Amino acid sequence: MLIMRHELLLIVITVILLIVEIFLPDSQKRKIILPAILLMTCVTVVGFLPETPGILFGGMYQSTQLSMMLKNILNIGVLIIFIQSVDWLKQEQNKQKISEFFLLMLSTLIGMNYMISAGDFLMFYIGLELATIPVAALAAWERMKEKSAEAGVKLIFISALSSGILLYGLSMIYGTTGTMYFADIAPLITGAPLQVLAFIFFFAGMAFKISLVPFHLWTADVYEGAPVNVTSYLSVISKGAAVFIFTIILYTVFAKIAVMWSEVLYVITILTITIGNLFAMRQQNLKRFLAFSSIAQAGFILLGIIGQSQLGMTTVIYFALVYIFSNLGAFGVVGIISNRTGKENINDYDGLYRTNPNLSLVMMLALFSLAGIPPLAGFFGKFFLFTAAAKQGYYILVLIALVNTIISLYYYLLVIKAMLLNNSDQPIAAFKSDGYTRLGLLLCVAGMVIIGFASSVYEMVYHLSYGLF
Amino acid sequence: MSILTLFIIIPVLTVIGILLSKNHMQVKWVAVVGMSLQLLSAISLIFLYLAQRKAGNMAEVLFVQDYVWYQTLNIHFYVGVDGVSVAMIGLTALVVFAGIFASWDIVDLPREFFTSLILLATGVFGFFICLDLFTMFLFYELAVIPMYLLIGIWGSGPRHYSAMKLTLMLMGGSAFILLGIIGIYFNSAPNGGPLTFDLIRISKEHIPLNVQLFLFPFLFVGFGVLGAMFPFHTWSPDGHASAPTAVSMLHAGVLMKLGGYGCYRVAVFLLPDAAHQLGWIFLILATIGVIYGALGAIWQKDLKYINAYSSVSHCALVLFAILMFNQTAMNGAIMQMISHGIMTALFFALIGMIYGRTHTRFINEMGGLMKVMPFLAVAYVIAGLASLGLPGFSGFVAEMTIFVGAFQNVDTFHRVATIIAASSIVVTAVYVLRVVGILLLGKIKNEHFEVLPDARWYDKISVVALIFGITLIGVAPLWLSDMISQGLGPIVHRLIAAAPLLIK
Amino acid sequence: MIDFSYTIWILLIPLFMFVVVGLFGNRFKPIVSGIAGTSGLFVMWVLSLVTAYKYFFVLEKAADGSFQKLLAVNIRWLNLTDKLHIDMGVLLDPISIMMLIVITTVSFMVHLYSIGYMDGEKGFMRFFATLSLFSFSMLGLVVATNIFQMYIFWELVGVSSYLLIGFYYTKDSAVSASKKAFIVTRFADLGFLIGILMLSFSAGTFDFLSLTDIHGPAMSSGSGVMFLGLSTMTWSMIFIFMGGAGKSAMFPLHIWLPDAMEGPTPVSALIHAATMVVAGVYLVARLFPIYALKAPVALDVVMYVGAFSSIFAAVIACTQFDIKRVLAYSTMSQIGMMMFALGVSGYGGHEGLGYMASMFHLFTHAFFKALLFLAAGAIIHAVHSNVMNDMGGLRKHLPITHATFLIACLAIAGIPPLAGFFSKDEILAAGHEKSLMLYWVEMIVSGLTAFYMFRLYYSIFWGKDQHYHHTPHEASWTMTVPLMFLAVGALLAGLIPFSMFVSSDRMPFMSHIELGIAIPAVLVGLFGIILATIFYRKETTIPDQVFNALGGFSRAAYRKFYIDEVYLFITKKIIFNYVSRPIAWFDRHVVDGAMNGVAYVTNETSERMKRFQSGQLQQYALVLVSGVVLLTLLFTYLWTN
Amino acid sequence: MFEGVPLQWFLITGTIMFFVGIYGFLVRKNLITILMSTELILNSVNINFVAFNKILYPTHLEGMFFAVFIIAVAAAEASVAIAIIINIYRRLINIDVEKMNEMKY
Repeated sequence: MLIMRHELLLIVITVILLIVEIFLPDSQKRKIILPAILLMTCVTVVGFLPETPGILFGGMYQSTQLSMMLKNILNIGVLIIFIQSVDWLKQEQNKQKISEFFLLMLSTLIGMNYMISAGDFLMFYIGLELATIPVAALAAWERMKEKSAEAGVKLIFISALSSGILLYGLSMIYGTTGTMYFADIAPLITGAPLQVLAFIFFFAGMAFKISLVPFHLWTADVYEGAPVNVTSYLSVISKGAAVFIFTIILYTVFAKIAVMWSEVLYVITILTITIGNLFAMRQQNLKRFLAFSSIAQAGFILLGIIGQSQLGMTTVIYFALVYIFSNLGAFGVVGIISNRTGKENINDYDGLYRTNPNLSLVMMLALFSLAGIPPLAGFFGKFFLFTAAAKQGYYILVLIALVNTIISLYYYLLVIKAMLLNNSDQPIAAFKSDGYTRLGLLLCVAGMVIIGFASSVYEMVYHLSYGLF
Repeated sequence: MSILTLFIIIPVLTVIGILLSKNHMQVKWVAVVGMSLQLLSAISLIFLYLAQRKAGNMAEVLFVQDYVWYQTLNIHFYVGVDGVSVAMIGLTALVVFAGIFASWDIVDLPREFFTSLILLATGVFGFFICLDLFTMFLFYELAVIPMYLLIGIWGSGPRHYSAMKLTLMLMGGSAFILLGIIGIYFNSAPNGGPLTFDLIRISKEHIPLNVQLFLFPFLFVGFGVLGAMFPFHTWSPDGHASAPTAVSMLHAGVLMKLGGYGCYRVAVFLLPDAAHQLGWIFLILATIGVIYGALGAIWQKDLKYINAYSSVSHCALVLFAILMFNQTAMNGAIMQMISHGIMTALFFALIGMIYGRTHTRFINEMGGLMKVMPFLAVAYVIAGLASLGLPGFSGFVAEMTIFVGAFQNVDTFHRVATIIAASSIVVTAVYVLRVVGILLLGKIKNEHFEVLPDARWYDKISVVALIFGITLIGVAPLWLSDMISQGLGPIVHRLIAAAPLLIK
Repeated sequence: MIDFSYTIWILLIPLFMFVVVGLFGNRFKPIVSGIAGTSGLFVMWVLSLVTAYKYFFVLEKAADGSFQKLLAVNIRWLNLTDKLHIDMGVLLDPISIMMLIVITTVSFMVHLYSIGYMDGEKGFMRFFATLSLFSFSMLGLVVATNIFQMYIFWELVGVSSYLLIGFYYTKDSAVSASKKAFIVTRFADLGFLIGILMLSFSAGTFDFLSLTDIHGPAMSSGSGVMFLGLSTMTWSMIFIFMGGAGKSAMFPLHIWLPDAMEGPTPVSALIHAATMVVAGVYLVARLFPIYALKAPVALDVVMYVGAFSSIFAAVIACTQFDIKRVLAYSTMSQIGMMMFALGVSGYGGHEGLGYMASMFHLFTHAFFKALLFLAAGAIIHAVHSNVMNDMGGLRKHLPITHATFLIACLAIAGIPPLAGFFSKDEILAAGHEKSLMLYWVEMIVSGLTAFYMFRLYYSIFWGKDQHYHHTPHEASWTMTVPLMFLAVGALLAGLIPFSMFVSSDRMPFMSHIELGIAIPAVLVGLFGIILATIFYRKETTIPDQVFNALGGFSRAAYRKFYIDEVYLFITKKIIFNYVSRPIAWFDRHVVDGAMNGVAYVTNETSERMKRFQSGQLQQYALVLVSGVVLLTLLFTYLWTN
Repeated sequence: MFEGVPLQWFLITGTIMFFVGIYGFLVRKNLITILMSTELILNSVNINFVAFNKILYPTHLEGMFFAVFIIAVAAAEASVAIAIIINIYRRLINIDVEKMNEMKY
């Protein structure tokens, strides 16, 4: 029963918040913030308690040490996002909808948890949709803004389309194997043309979630239109969850056609990294910029997946963890600044260091971590990814990826240049960010710095992961 | 707990101290104290090392210390030094020490400046003491990145452009290096056993030839970029021209040495067979670089450009010597690194001081400075003479060792290359004397300069420290060259094993 | 066996002087540094005289009765290969001791002289510091135990000469002259270096003892043909001679010497007349066994270059008006004779007459040429000009200078029994044995020498007074004493039985004056003097007539045969404009352009690609779907067959 | 009642519906119509599932369940979508998909 601990706890606190929301008078809505965060903290902490893995619903739901760790990672991410969004939620136009934010977020998180520990495509599908649909609502959060609504539309429609395609793939898998359980499907995957087709449809569906080229075009618009915290959620949590389950399914269900999907990944990786970087180079709006950078990062993650080994899976998870902290750091800074000043363009950041040194310091660290500069965790993550890919002998792929790191370094440096090098006549005025934001950013920085040095994190991940051979 | 760890701990503590200190005076003094300690520990390291050797400790590397870091990937924090790295550490400590004093006038964001400066130094020290490819690479990148901020924020001229160009080119190089390192890692145990990044262990193995041939160009070019190898040197003139004084000093003095050291320690040491088969290509490039840089310097009008091009020439000489694959030449290469490090640091320090007074770096706008600022002028002449390889200064020792060593290769190709490279000493004389003549001697062109002050105490400290360095090596080179050649033993044996016909 | 290790002090004293005076000189009154330097030189002078006495008269000879070569001091300085290593030390043998005496004597005199001459100059201290640096490096050069030590001090000599020529650093001419001197000699030194590299590689040692040991392994090495049918040894010797030619201002590397006269006159006397410029001769003499026995071709090169330079310089000297330049060219011509003498010499016994003669001439020449320069310095000091036309009738005003100058002129003209006569006679004798043609060339040279020296003498001391700002007067005793001392040297130095001490194989032998050679030589000399007397004793128009009569030739000679112009063309035009400038351009635009080009292209691609994202939902969907379709087609194709 | 109808017919129907849906999604301008096309796609999937289940694997009912869930989820999706569409309609008084290109490049 406690096997499903994460999900149940989340459901519980969702319900609690719902009830509180109902009985809370309009003027007092803000009171819900603190309890929400505290509850989430509890869930996160409890999530770390040891627990014996097990199976429920005849294998539809399977909980393993790995899946628990993944859920914990997601919990941490969501917690940080909660903390970071406080400043934004307290704003006037949001004060009616504060609890909705938490409710929607939590429900998507529940969806992801189910998705991650799915043992069956049905469970996986439900989790997937549960993780997607509320996000569309969140993206369309700001009713008064066309951009926000537009983002919502783009997200929901493209996701509907892609899930349609994915389902079509699933139906073919069902047709060829006659079952939806991962365990039963795996041996029946023979690489028959219909299954290949099925795999590609499935892949397209997932590629949309992870926003790989050419399924990425929605990303930038949605990221730009949605509120910053939702964007960070999209770029980190839902992408992370999708990557996890994608890896798991590839390594378990489609293990037998690894040769084939690694070829697909090979092509897609090159496309994603290169095109993502090229798009990112000339962006002005920081949210779009980070959107494309996150596309490129997703491409790097594929390097790990293509590694196909235990090392590969480890690096994928490890990098995702690092990426959560780094990206949340960056988005945290962007968020607080856009809340306070409404400025989201790179050249608005000119001379930021002179006025808000600490914020720009965090931003710099985050970007360096994304660019993979030592001694920040991003460096280790990237290095291990390359190692994983090279282990399979994909030296050319690694070389291309390495060349791309230079491009990415270039555009990350552009932001740093704006903040530290440029001097502007009207820089963003100095302001004092509230405690929550500071806490959030502090957590991110701690993550970026510690995870790299503390090899134990990596070792733990390694021992829980598994590979193909 | 070996002494080597100090070289990481001290800078880190210094950085913390700087971040905690109140005003910019305090910042400077913290930096001074930290780097003086660093210098002291470097000197004591040299003495300890010599003592150990005298005591007959013939281990390949001394002061070893080994922590497992990443179990599964077999990454260690593994430090240890041989004669070569000891020499390089001494160089770094000296240059950094001088650099702190040379940047005494920094007023804009001093805390950030010294922090990045010392971070850079940390990277360099780490690179020199580490024997584990992964950690080496980590420190390597750590050393490169602060450059961007240092040039971009405190630089002059087209600083944004130069900083970006420099960073991207160097990181491009390090991307190649990364590929090479990973490649070596996966071939580090050709006959079974766990894969390793351990440089010494790998050097005992024999990596398959085809792998070597694939990896060597990446590693050599990757490090060569930082070593200003023609045609990948163009970051250096712009970078130097835009960088603030201390940064030029550290950059030309120390950072560019990482390239040469890497070529020697990683590319040639671990991939000797490939080095033998492909060496000639890079030898040609290096030879071109030597003469090309020198000739390029003649035409320049900006002091820093002149010096940058001469650095290109001198550093090319380092690669040239490394590619001669014999004990003497390599010994010369290391000594050339050290000598050029100190000498060019001295140059940049002086240029910075002169620029700080005259606010121009164009030699045609200056003249007769000997009358105005005799101390700086004499120091500049000394630096110039050192750079054109005058006996009594380090440059001569290094160059002669290189040429004699290079001439030990019997075949015409190497001989011709040697003679071409040697002819650079004339060209060097030409541009050095040209600058001295126009800049220091003659009449004072601009009467505003007549009232300029001479060196102040902190200028003097940094200048004298560096001059002492070059003169010491120039007058009594024996201890240094012996220390280095002890360190060179293994690599030379490896190279001879790779190509039996080489003369040692 | 006597212990000579104290000789190291002959090196250490000036070094010490240099360091102390250089660093702390400005703490005291200028004169202190002058006195310190002079006294230091005095000590060295005494030391070297003592050494010479002990070496020649006390020290017992080697088994075969030759003077032995001994290493007084030898310290390991640097290890290169397992065979090659650089030492620092003191090598004593006849020529090195001879040089010790020459250098310390002249240097001592010059120091003493300079106290008066440089009095009141700013940079007095700097002058003496550099002077002691020079003495140190020059002595280090002559006592070098191995060729690399020689090269090291060779470079140091070069730089101290650079510093002294550029002493008046605010004068642009001085600056450029010093630069020229350094770069030209540096270029020559490149040859020297390459020579050393070849020699040391084939012989496997730098050490003079083993290099010049005629039975040693070094002698038998490097005989294989290397290039153009000449052996490695020959080539290395030719290259090494290139270095010597550079220092000794042999054609075509002589161009720096006349300009070097920009330096203070004492410097010209010491460096550019007596000591440094003969370093090349000394170098060849030092390696003479190899030249004579292993590389005769190289020795011929030495001979021809020497002969040509001597005649070439002598001709130019006749046409110059700046007295110091005349002296400079005469120096060049005399050194040419020394080289010639080495070139014609053979090895051992009476064969080695030329060797002995050359050393002998080096010895005597040091005295009278130094004397000439110092006297010229006294004159310039008195007249404040160094152009002949501003002078005349000075013999009344400067009696001592006049007398000494005359002695020097007679000496250099080879009039018995003065020093020049003996040495020059030996040279001619040696030349006569080797080749008659060159013998006559040298005859002409000695005639010309006599001519231009007396041209100089007359136009300075005779003729009518020019209108001087203030009547010229003798300088202080510190300047006149050296003159007189050197004059004595110029008178008597020739009487030394030189061949008893210095010979190619260090074996004493008797050399005697052959009247068949001596008489014509003296006659030629006298003829030159008489000619000069006719031309310049009084103001006449004969010189101009002759000058014009010779037409183009004399004009060319006056313009020094346009060698400077050629050099200027090569360096300024070719190297600077057609090599360095294009390289700089290439670097900026091609190499760097490539790098920037990459960046530019990437940026542009990105700019163009951005346009794809039209913001149209359905276009996104289209891309998505077509992505699926393409993947499907591609991989179903790939995998299903 | 369906005995004798071969599987292919169902699959062909499903496939046609699928592509019709995709076509509609790509060309129709009205958001509601686009939403309906997505429903078409989902229903084609349903047909597949049901058909496979009924004809190939009649023992278990997995396909059926899947179809049921798809219908449910589609309903949820549609509701959210329509909510957003209404919001759009409030902002700019039409629901033409081509008008929604404020964010691009």
